[in-house]
Amino acid sequence: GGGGSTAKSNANGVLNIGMPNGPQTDNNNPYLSSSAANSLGYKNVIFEPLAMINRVKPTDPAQPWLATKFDWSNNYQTLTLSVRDNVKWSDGQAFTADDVKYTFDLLKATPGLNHNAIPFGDTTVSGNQVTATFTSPQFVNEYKILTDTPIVPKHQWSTFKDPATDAVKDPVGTGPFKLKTFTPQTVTLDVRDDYWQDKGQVKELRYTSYTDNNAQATALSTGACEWAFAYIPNAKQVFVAKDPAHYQLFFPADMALHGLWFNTQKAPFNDPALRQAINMVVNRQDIFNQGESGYFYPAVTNITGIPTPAGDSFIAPEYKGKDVKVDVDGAKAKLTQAGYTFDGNTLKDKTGQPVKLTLSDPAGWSDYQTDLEIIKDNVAKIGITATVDKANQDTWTKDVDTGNFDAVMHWTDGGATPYQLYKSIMDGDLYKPVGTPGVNGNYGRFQSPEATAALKAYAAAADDAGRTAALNTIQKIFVDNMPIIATSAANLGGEFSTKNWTGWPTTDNAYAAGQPTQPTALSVILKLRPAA
Amino acid sequence: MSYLLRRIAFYVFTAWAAITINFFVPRLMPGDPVQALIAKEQGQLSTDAVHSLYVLFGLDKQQPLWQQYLDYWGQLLHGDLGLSFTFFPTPVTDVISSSVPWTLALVGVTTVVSFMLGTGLGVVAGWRRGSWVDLVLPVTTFLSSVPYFWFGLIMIELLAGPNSIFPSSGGYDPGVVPGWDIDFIGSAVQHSLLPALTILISSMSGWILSMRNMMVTVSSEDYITVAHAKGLSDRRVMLSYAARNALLPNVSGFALSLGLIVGGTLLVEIVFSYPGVGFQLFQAVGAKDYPLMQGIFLIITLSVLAANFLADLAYLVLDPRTRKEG
Amino acid sequence: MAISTVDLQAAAGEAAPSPRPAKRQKFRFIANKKTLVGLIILGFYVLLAIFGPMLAPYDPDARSADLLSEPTSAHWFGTTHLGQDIFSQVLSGARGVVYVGLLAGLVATALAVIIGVSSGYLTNTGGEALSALSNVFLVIPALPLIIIVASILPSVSNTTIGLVIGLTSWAWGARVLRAQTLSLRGRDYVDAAKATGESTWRIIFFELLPNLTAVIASGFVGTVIFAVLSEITLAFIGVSDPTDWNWGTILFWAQSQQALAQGAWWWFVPAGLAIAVLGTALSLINFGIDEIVNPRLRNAGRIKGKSVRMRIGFTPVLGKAVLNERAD
Amino acid sequence: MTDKTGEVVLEVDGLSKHFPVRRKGRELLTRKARSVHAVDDVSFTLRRGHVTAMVGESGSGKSTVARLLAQLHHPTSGEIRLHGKPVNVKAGRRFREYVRQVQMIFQDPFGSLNPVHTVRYHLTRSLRIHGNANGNLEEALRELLTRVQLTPPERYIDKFPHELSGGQRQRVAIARALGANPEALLADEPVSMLDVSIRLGVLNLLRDLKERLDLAILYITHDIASARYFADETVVMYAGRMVEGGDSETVTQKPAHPYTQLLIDSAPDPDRPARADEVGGEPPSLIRPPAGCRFNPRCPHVMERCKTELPPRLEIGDEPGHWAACWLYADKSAAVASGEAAG
Amino acid sequence: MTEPLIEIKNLDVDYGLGDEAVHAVSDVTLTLHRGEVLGLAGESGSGKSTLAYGMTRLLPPPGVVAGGEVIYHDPERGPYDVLSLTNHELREFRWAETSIVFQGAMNSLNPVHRIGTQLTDVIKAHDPRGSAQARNARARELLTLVGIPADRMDSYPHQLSGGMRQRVMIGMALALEPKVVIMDEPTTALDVVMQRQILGQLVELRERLGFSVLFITHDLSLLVEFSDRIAIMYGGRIVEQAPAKEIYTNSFHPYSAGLLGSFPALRGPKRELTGIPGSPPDLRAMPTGCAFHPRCPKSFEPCARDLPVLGVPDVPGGSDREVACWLHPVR
Ligand SMILES: Nc1ncnc2c1ncn2[C@@H]1O[C@H](COP(=O)(O)OP(=O)(O)OP(=O)(O)O)[C@@H](O)[C@H]1O
Ligand SMILES: Nc1ncnc2c1ncn2[C@@H]1O[C@H](COP(=O)(O)OP(=O)(O)OP(=O)(O)O)[C@@H](O)[C@H]1O
Ligand SMILES: [Mg+2]
Ligand SMILES: [Mg+2]
Ligand code: NI
Repeated sequence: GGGGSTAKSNANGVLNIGMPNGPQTDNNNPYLSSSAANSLGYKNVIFEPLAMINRVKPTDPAQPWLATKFDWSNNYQTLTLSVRDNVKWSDGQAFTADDVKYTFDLLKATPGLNHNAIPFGDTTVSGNQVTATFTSPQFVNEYKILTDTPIVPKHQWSTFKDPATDAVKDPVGTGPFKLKTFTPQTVTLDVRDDYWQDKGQVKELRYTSYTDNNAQATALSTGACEWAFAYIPNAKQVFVAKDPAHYQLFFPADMALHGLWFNTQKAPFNDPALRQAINMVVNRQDIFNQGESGYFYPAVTNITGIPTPAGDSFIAPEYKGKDVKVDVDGAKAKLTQAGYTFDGNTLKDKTGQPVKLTLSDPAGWSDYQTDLEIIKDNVAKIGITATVDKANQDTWTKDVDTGNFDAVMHWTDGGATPYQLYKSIMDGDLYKPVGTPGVNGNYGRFQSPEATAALKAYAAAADDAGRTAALNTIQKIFVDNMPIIATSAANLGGEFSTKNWTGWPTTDNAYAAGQPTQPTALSVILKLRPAA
Repeated sequence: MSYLLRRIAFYVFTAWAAITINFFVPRLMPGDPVQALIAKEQGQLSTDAVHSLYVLFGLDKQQPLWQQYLDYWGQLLHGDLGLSFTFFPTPVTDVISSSVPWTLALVGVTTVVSFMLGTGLGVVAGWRRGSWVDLVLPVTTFLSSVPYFWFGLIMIELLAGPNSIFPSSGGYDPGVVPGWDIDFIGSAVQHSLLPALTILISSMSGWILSMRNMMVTVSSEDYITVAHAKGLSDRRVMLSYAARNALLPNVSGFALSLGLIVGGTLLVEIVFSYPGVGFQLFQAVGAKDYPLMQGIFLIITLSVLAANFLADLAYLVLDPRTRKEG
Repeated sequence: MAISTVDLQAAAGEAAPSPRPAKRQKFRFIANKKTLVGLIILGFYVLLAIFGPMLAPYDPDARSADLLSEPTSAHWFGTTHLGQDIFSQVLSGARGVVYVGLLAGLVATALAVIIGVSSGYLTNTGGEALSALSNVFLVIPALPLIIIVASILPSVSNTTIGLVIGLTSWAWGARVLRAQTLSLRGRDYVDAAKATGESTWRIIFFELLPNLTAVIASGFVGTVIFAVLSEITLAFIGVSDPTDWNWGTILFWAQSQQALAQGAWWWFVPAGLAIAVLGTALSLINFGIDEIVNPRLRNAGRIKGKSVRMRIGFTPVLGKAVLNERAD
Repeated sequence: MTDKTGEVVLEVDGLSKHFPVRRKGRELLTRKARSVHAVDDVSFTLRRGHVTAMVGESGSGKSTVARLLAQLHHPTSGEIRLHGKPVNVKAGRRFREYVRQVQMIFQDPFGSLNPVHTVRYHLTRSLRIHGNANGNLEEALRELLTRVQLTPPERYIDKFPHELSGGQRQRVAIARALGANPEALLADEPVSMLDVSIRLGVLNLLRDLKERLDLAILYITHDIASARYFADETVVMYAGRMVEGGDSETVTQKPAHPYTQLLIDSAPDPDRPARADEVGGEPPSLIRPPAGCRFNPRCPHVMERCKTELPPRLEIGDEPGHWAACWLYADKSAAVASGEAAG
Repeated sequence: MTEPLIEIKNLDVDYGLGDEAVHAVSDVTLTLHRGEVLGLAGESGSGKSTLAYGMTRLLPPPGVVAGGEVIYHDPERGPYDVLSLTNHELREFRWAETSIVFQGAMNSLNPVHRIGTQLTDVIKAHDPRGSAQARNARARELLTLVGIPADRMDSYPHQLSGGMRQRVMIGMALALEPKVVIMDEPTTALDVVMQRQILGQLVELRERLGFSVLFITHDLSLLVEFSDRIAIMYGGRIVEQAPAKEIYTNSFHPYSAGLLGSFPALRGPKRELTGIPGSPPDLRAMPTGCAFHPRCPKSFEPCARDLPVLGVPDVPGGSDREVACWLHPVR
């Protein structure tokens, strides 16, 4: 789009937000990842959560939002909420505890909408109190229930024939903004007058959906877009350098990983020693600087793979401060010790076969591809001949699904604790033998009963001590087996411009995530002030 | 009469075959929509969502392929193309109808212009063979051999910018609300300039080349000499005698390209973030959005067949000798 | 009006017996300068395709410390974000492009000719069936088809890609050829060949085909360009020979790293230009077909170093040529 | 002459060919399809060692008959028999089998030679297809060209059709047909563009072939005099129908049908001053041919009957085999006399 | 003799350039007078068509006019050289002043236009102001003139018989009532009735409009009957030229005599046809001296050595004829 609107936007109180997600269709169901509201993130300013948890600082206490109070009991199987008074839906109706019950029951009854797969039990209401029960302990899902479950109005939604397939064209929410116009390219929202708390200074939000990262990057660098989340290669030069005083990157780590997954069922990669040795030569700094342009996926340095600083408090004492450094000689020593031999520059495994490694990822994922190129180069130092297979995405997906690969760059699940990431790496319950499709985590076919037990123990632990113990065990198993080589953390970041608006979260004041699609985006928008 | 019936049967058969293939082809592709979605999100979507998505898309019940195929025809005959997965739960018809006008306008206009310009230049290049006009062809071929996106990006880099009249992406200004008003149309036209130019420059040489070659072929036919002998003006001989006889391949090509207009021009739409069908198809393929893919294939099929029909008619009009006698 | 005397002497002198059988030059084709230039360029590309990888100064995969450096004497075309030498990549990439382009072009053109001309010439059900086949292929979306084929096959080699592109892109040409064939097949010389007893395929290939050269040639040039562009598109969506560089891969990297926005034009420009020059070479070669498609153009030539422009309908009058060329 | 002489090679029985005419505008609504009645109910035979000349009006369907015989058109009705067996072949081996025996020379030498092939190609093909080039191909080519007086052969062999004069092309077309060594030759105005001396040479050549190889020849021409000299038998066509037939000398010297008489009278003859009674009338439209005898609108001897009833073939009786389709000869005994009187 | 209309002077026409050139027409001088029909006959391949197309500059490549002049005596503008006209002037000159019926008339119609259109567009080109209706009427008139029912206006060329196409071309040639009509074997595909009818019309029109005809044909009897003068070509040169009757009764050149001895007569007793022995000359390797001498029954010693020039023979009453033969020394 043209740049003409930027100069005026501040005067009109307009904030331009962008996402590189292509044309949108008019649907504002917050529970459908395909809806425009979700894809662009404006569901967060229409629908509000019960409480706001900041994933950048997951150990900070949750900030009450639509619920003024919330208590867990019964080993995290019962949640008791007090619902805020004086909140009005944007159509003027009052927000009540019934709406919360309706939302929970809706998700329970409609698996298609229950995208977090929360095992809802019965929910009861008395006055402004809501008591929700769950069929299993929900400690690990606290964030999902409190922050990632936007509350929808019963009086509107109960009129839908099928809430999963009826398009929510006219969204009614408790949030500070309401939908003004919708076009496949741009969605405009107006601030509400009767919002229940300080509605901030932003008068109008414009969400633009750019076709791809490049278009998004261009828009950012011209100033047409002031807030976005997209991968920009060499962002420092392409974006920040265009206006260093205003253009900023804020990319805090999330508690999820990107790393090199081995097929732990396939020789010789089933040998932890080999994986550990490779771990010792992978240059995470190069990956961060060249593959991730020095900002996008923050480098993971701790040997446990837990992203820092978000996960600092979870790291077991024995691993605190233990960072991985490139150590070719150490790796070689480790390999020789484990029975590998070097024939000149070629590493031979215990059976005398040269070690060959095929690294594969879809061709279109240029950052992963770059990472693989770097890894390929790195492993050559310990005599491993690697090839990079720029696979077709569908083929690749299928190969990963059936365990037909040597090693791939892949992600893990994430959450407010390291539990989710470890679970998706090592949980035996997710294990499927090589050749059987349908894996949902544990793509590397990692098998360790201890790890599975420890994960279970963590989720069901009655207290913090139990959880800490379980997590420490998990970390040890991870470090000893190295099922994946964690190279980077997922991010919660965003690009923004302080030219018109100030008050954005920063590394020092990480009060919210950087992504405009995160629930905390609402906190950011309420905090923004026009630049002087 | 029987000729007409035969043609109709022929088209119906072709349509059936194409639709059938278009049903099965996407389903032969490895992967499914949910996996594609998860892969696309690269971890932004938690694995917990997987189940909900299968339920949502109705993929949790395992139906045999042939059953799906029959259902598909059942739906199709009711004019129902299903719900798109990527834009769930928007009906495919809505998704397509939101993008078709863009593509029709951009690609349609440029195809017509490119055909006319290219054919015109081709006529001249063939007629004035051996003069400086010979240069036109290598130059335009050079431009058209350049990959679309390469050319597009260079154009963006050189021409577009915050203060340029050429916006670099989108179908219209983000602030403008679509409607039949000056603002919107102006903005839409402005946004279509660069993509149009790109398509034009890169597609013209094909027309020039084939027209030129045909002109050279017919240029020494006896009737051309007769036309000169008749003292007709050079223009008239060139157009009504030479070009008219040389036109057949180009016109049939043109008819075909009309059919492919609705398919859009994938890369250009991508480079310029143009909200057209080509881009949508590309996304649908990536997302395994079967209903959307099928919907787009269906309209492409129908328009290609219609174009074919047009082409068949055009032959009859253009060259009476193509008529089957007897 | 001045009446010029005719040089009787010259007329008689030149009639001196020279009982030389009308000889035909086999390689007249090359006599055309444009064609020659085109052939030289194409030859150069073919050489590149054969020897390019050997000539490359660096391993195109090798990373170096010079990240994203502009062209220098060490790296003629600069380096990538990983420090790879772009010049080496371009050299090694020629093979994939030339091979895939020509292979696909040949396959598609051959199919288009066989199916298009047959469907236009044959009046029976066979002709209709072929015509239906090309219609169906016109409609089948090439992109998914290519992805499927690529994902079903165990490995994606350049040959596979070339074949797949070729096998999916012939329908257009077939339709156009069919149209022109419909117009040709009623010509007397076709009937005459038939009456002489030529077999159907011989009529198709030897009577009709030469008269379709114009369409075939432009189709071939178009298909090669299309094939090269498809190959690049495929490299984008991940269908490419994993062991090989091609210009598409280079552009893919440049594009995904936003080379232009980063100011790294050297990354983006050479491969694109190289492709364009290949297309141009083909179109230059195309000028050589004129004399094949139209034998009457064969004898045009020059006299005493001065070229006489042969123009249909306006026979040149030697000595008055300048005059005739005046105002038109 | 061998014993095969006189054997019937090709037999045509009741042959008709109608070309549909495209309906325009209003006509599309009415269901009536119009057609050009190019050939109607034509029957004759071609015998080994015989030349049958076909003369007649321009546009009367002579070329169409030749094309029908060459199986290039397919009859609307009627039958063609080769050696007594009905043929209707469209393509394939049986078609080639047929054309090996029946060759055609096209009327238009400007259109029937492929512009992109040289003379050598055209002739080589005809020799090759029918396996007549077993020995020395070059020799065979030279011989073919020499036969049709394209000498020296080297001068013509590598030329493209456009480099030849009209007559030269016509001779290439003849050479091509001869190369196939057929049993029957359908020659559609084969010598129309040749000067008389070369024409004589070519006709002599054909006569020679006819006699040596027992060729059956259909000789379509407008040069009635050459038909007289060259053909054994002559048939006359008018507006798609055969109106007269008989041995050449009789037909040219004692024409029976009024049209034939007109034709003979119109032939230019320097020895005879042009006749005063200029020919009247126009050729009939073949889309709506006149009812009855098609010549009736122009016939000087027209009777009421001519306008309604189609005359059958009627024996004239002056010479065996001489017939005419004219009501003038309905009364058989009177026929001979009036035939004479009309001539 | 009436005044000249077109004077061809020493015309040379070649195919190809330089050493490769074939001299298809050499040094031809010929005059077409106002209102006369000039017959041109000669051996097949002797350059008749080349002469006709060369003088109008319509010869397709690689034909070139290598020399000579074609003076047109325009009644209004006086004489000028047609070969020196600019392309634009030439276009205006064509068809309005000289029209031409090509030898391949069957092939010279544009296959994709109806014959009606092709008839009207020439009228339109030279008279852009006339009404479409008038043009159509004229086109119908022309078709009827050449014996084609006017309902064939909408036919495409391929739907017509060979002779019908020829007739369309003849009709077209008369469309603008030009001063000169060049006809290159226009009646090869016409039956004699039609031929006589059309030529009769032509003669009648000539008397009315006063145009001249250059008539190329092989049909000598036709020429004798219809033309005023006849020129005989052999090997690219005119070898004899005389009033029609005189050539027929008393030809001077042995080649002309040979031609006359070759044509079959329709009436009277069948006579033995002699023909001309030998074969046509090779234009690339012309015999020295008289091109006909290798075949000439009367050739004697100068024939092989010297080229006879065309001139008025030194015989009584031969003043209106010309011949190029050593048997008939020129005056
Ligand atoms: N393009 C050409 N290149 C070389 N020679 C040619 C070319 N065109 C014609 N000729 C030769 O020029 C000579 C004269 O040809 P032209 O067509 O004038 O003959 P013509 O007298 O009209 O004969 P015809 O009566 O057979 O039509 C012929 O011998 C022919 O072979
Ligand atoms: N393809 C066609 N479509 C329609 N009418 C046709 C077609 N071919 C021929 N005719 C018509 O059939 C009639 C006979 O044509 P044909 O060519 O057989 O005549 P012809 O006797 O050979 O005449 P000519 O002596 O002039 O060559 C003509 O009226 C012609 O217009
Ligand atoms: Mg005919
Ligand atoms: Mg001629
Ligand atoms: Ni002068």
